[in-house]
Amino acid sequence: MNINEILVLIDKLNETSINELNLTDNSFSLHISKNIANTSVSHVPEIVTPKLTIEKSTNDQTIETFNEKDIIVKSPLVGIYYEAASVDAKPFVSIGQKVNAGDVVCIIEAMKIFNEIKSPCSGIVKKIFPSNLEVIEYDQSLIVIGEDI
Amino acid sequence: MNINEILVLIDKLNETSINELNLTDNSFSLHISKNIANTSVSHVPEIVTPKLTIEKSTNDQTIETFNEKDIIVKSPLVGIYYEAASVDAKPFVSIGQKVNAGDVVCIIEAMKIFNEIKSPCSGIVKKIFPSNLEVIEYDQSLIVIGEDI
Amino acid sequence: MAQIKRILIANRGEIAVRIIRGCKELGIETISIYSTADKESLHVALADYSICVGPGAVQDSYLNLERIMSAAVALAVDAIHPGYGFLSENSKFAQMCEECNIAFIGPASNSIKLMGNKSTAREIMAANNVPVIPGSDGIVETPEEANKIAEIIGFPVIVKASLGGGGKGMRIINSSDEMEKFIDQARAEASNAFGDASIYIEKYITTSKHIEFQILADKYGNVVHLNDRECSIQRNNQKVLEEAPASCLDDELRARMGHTAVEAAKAIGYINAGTIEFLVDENNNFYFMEMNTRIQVEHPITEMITGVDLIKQQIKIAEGEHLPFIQEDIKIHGHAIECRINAEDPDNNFTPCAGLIKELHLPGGKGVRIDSHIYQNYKIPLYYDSMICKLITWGDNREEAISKMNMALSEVIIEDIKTNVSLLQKIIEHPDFLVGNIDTKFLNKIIR
Amino acid sequence: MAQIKRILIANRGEIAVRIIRGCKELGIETISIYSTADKESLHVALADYSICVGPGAVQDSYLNLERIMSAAVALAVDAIHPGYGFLSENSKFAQMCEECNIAFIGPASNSIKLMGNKSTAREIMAANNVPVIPGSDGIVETPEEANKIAEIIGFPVIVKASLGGGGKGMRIINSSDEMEKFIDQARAEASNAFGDASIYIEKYITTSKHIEFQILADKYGNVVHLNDRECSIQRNNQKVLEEAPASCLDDELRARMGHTAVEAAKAIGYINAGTIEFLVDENNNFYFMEMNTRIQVEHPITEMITGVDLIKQQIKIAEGEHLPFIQEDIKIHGHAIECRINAEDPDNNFTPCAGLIKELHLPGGKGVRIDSHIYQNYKIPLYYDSMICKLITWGDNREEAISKMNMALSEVIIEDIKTNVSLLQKIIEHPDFLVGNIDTKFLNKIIR
Repeated sequence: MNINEILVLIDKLNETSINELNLTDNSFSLHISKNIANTSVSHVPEIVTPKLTIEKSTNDQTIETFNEKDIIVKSPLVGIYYEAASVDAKPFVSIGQKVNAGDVVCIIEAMKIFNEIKSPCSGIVKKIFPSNLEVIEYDQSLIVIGEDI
Repeated sequence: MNINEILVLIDKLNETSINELNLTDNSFSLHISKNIANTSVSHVPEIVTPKLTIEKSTNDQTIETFNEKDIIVKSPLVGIYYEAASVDAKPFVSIGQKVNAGDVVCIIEAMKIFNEIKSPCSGIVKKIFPSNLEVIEYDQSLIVIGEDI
Repeated sequence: MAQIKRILIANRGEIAVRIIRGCKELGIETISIYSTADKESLHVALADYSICVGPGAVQDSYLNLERIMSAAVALAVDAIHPGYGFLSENSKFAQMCEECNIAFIGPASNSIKLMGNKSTAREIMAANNVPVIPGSDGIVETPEEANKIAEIIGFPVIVKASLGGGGKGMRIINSSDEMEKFIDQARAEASNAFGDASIYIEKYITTSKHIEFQILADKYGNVVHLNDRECSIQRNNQKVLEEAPASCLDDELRARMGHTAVEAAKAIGYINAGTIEFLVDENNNFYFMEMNTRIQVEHPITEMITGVDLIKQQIKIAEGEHLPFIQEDIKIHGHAIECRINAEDPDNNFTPCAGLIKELHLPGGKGVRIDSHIYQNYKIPLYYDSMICKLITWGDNREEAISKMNMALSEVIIEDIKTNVSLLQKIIEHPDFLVGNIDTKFLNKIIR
Repeated sequence: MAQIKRILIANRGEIAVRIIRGCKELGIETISIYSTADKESLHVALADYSICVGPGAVQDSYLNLERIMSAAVALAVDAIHPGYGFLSENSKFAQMCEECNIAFIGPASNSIKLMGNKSTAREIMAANNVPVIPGSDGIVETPEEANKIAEIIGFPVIVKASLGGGGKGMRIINSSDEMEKFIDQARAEASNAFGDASIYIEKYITTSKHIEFQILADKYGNVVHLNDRECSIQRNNQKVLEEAPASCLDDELRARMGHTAVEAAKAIGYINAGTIEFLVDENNNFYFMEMNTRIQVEHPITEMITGVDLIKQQIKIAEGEHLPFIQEDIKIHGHAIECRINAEDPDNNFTPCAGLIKELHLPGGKGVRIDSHIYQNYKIPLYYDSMICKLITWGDNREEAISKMNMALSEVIIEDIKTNVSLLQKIIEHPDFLVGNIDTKFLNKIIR
């Protein structure tokens, strides 16, 4: 398989709803995968919104597994979830990390505006719900912050 | 498998509801996968509520005011209730009257046939539900016979 | 006849509800009959008055002539609407109505009797130039006689009970060897089911469509047909999905069959609504199969494409009104499909299921019609037909009616009742169905 | 434009359900938006996907342009259907769609803007030979100017806000003494309600009917009207019951008004579905009142009498299809009536009521159409419009449509919600209504 053929395959994945391709041919192997929440208006990807549902119970159920004193940070807007400030940057938070009130925990992009979501309290990050680039709805649970013991 | 064949497969997956394809041919292997949009079926929540009905069963309500041992004679047919054998005759039964098993308590006329309704037991007539010449439905309460004390 | 002021509806379920609605529009008082098992049924709630006529078992309630007539007389009704099934094709019941001076909303008892005997009906039709399937002239007495006829018309042949219906007393016979055995079986079954062992014989047509024509006839000899319905999609002789008009008929054939249907009705001086069922073979030859002397389950699709209210017309005909239209006034507008939603288990050979409807959502909106007696918290009783809802869609053309049905079926929620909705969806999405390539064997092919 | 594959419905309630059904028929993916108060709403359950855009209050959810656009962009929809109300006549929203390359299923933002300003609309129509009510040429600045005009056209006159709607910023003025005071009031109200104190003046027509014409226009200059709707039965400028066609129009007047409606739409190069509202006085003079640049609540009655699916047509027009018919193809079949069933307390000045629907039965059958989002156990939220169900009936003629509506209303059970059903029954049975003797004052007379 030559470079041009690979380019053709990349274009193909980009245009279609195919997200992943693995190819092995003797010692040659190729893996192509697509960033699924990459929503430039020029093409129409399949919706990837695991939490875009009316299973109202998801949040409530998960809450039960956490401590009563845990704080769940919910989305105040509708948009796309960014776990880090840029592709190369480290995520704002990771599980087990300590955060202080006012620390940025993620970014939600709405209409090209990048909105920093800040922690309402200090504590330890116990859970991060969304995946990077996921579409987030209003009131969706983002992060659980537990007591700093 | 050449590049064109792979492109055909990608198009096929894109157009159809197939999400994944794995192919192995000797040393050649190919894997294509598509992201499945998350669909959720919501159910109308369920709460038990009263029945939709306008058929109020006066019978059942009245029954409760009587003794457990009281016998309620119900209509085995549909027709017109006659309290007496003829216009001039005395009613078959009146309240407080003693009846014996097999005594005629009323007549129900169905299709010009006069059906004698007989008491299934002996006792005292405690209540007579229908008025003379009333239309009687199946299973309608006619007469309550109480214990002869 | 004078105007009808009070009607007793000798039926239950969706058709009782349908009749009550028609009566209300006409300002006619309605009386429902019900069994103790149907106390909570919608037809009881919607009627002006209702009367319990017996316990759940049909022979003691909805099939009990005496009790129903007694209720009708005691409540001084002007007319009885029998709906379909139950006593609707019972000529004795119609005759009792005639004797009691109560209008039976349907044909004269004599018409019911004539058409109820399938071999008599066949003879009458043949005598009036209505094509019938080649077969015996009336009843067949011996296997020898049957074999002689079969040799002329060719095997396979089908033996049918004269008073038959629902597949009982029927046998398909492929060669003369089988004749004696199968005739004996058919006779025994007919005798058991209908109290009459008479049988007759017809050529068995393997590939066929079931096409029926709705007719309306007033008391003055005016007969009009309201076009056709395609009813080939059946399971065990039970219709599952019907459409109007039939996509396999062209204008010429439709006109010819419609004319024949009208002639068939005229041949017996028929009055009120009726249906002539035809069998259409691969070469577009059509044959009279039978006449149903009552309103049909699938009447709504005819209402959708013609605009005519069949129930109201039935009542008006019984009142002695003239038909308000002639044949030329009847036009076909668009296309309609009916799906019969049954409470039955598709994973268990479609056994009927009873039970409580805990959640209910039925579709609505443009071109969607629901004829049903169910509601949330209604308990489907054990005793009766498993059909709980007729879902009807209308579109400008067949494609639109189909896509609308697809949409509508996808909305249906009837919990926790097992229904045939998934089967209906399978039909609606089937490539053969989409191109109209259906015959009476279609559904069996899908289910297998 | 290419085929639309995915639509976001920027609305809720029955119209969202109606749009979802249309999309499903066309094989288009649907995305519902909802507020936290609408989690259990039917439009959420029926859509392919749904996304919560904010809390119950409308300004933070259904009226929140940014959040809705953000959802539309993130979910890569091809088009947005705005329904009626909410953002449907918000030209800024339409413009944002245009900028984001998302098809707004409705007219161009510029058309919304032009027709949204009532005095501008009036000027454009007058300039295009569409009759408008005699009055000022555009905005009136001073009471003196107003009095001068009033002297020419004669008292009473009505002062209206340029950006008005819903009765706000309106005053009826009977003599020149009242002019200054009422103009000041109207200006203050207009400024508060619409952020613009501009007003204009018109002759006040005391006895009038409200007749509107549905139009459809494609992107190629083809404009067709789908006849008229009679919408005079209103309470506080809110329509309660509508019929099509209007019984007060004869063929000649209908054709003339329809032609005018088409000319009005053409005057502004209008595209998609729209409604031209006319006021018709006692002498059958008609005047342009305003244009609604969206689908109307009462669109089903037009669908019933013409057979045209307006929602599907809206989508097809947005896709760049040509209208599939010309004016001559549009015929009127029968008569349709719509009743708006509202959750409101008739004994308490029709205050909207929220609450749990514990029991629900809605009518069905021939000629009955339900457009609704309610179901048994649905809790009507506090935040939104009190209309919970549109009950539509169709008949061969007005009498039949009325008797069907009577029947249908008698079946409605919505427990324990207070509704206006008894008022609707009162209208349907009113002697003046039965003979078609209705105008915009009819309902107030009944309620008093």
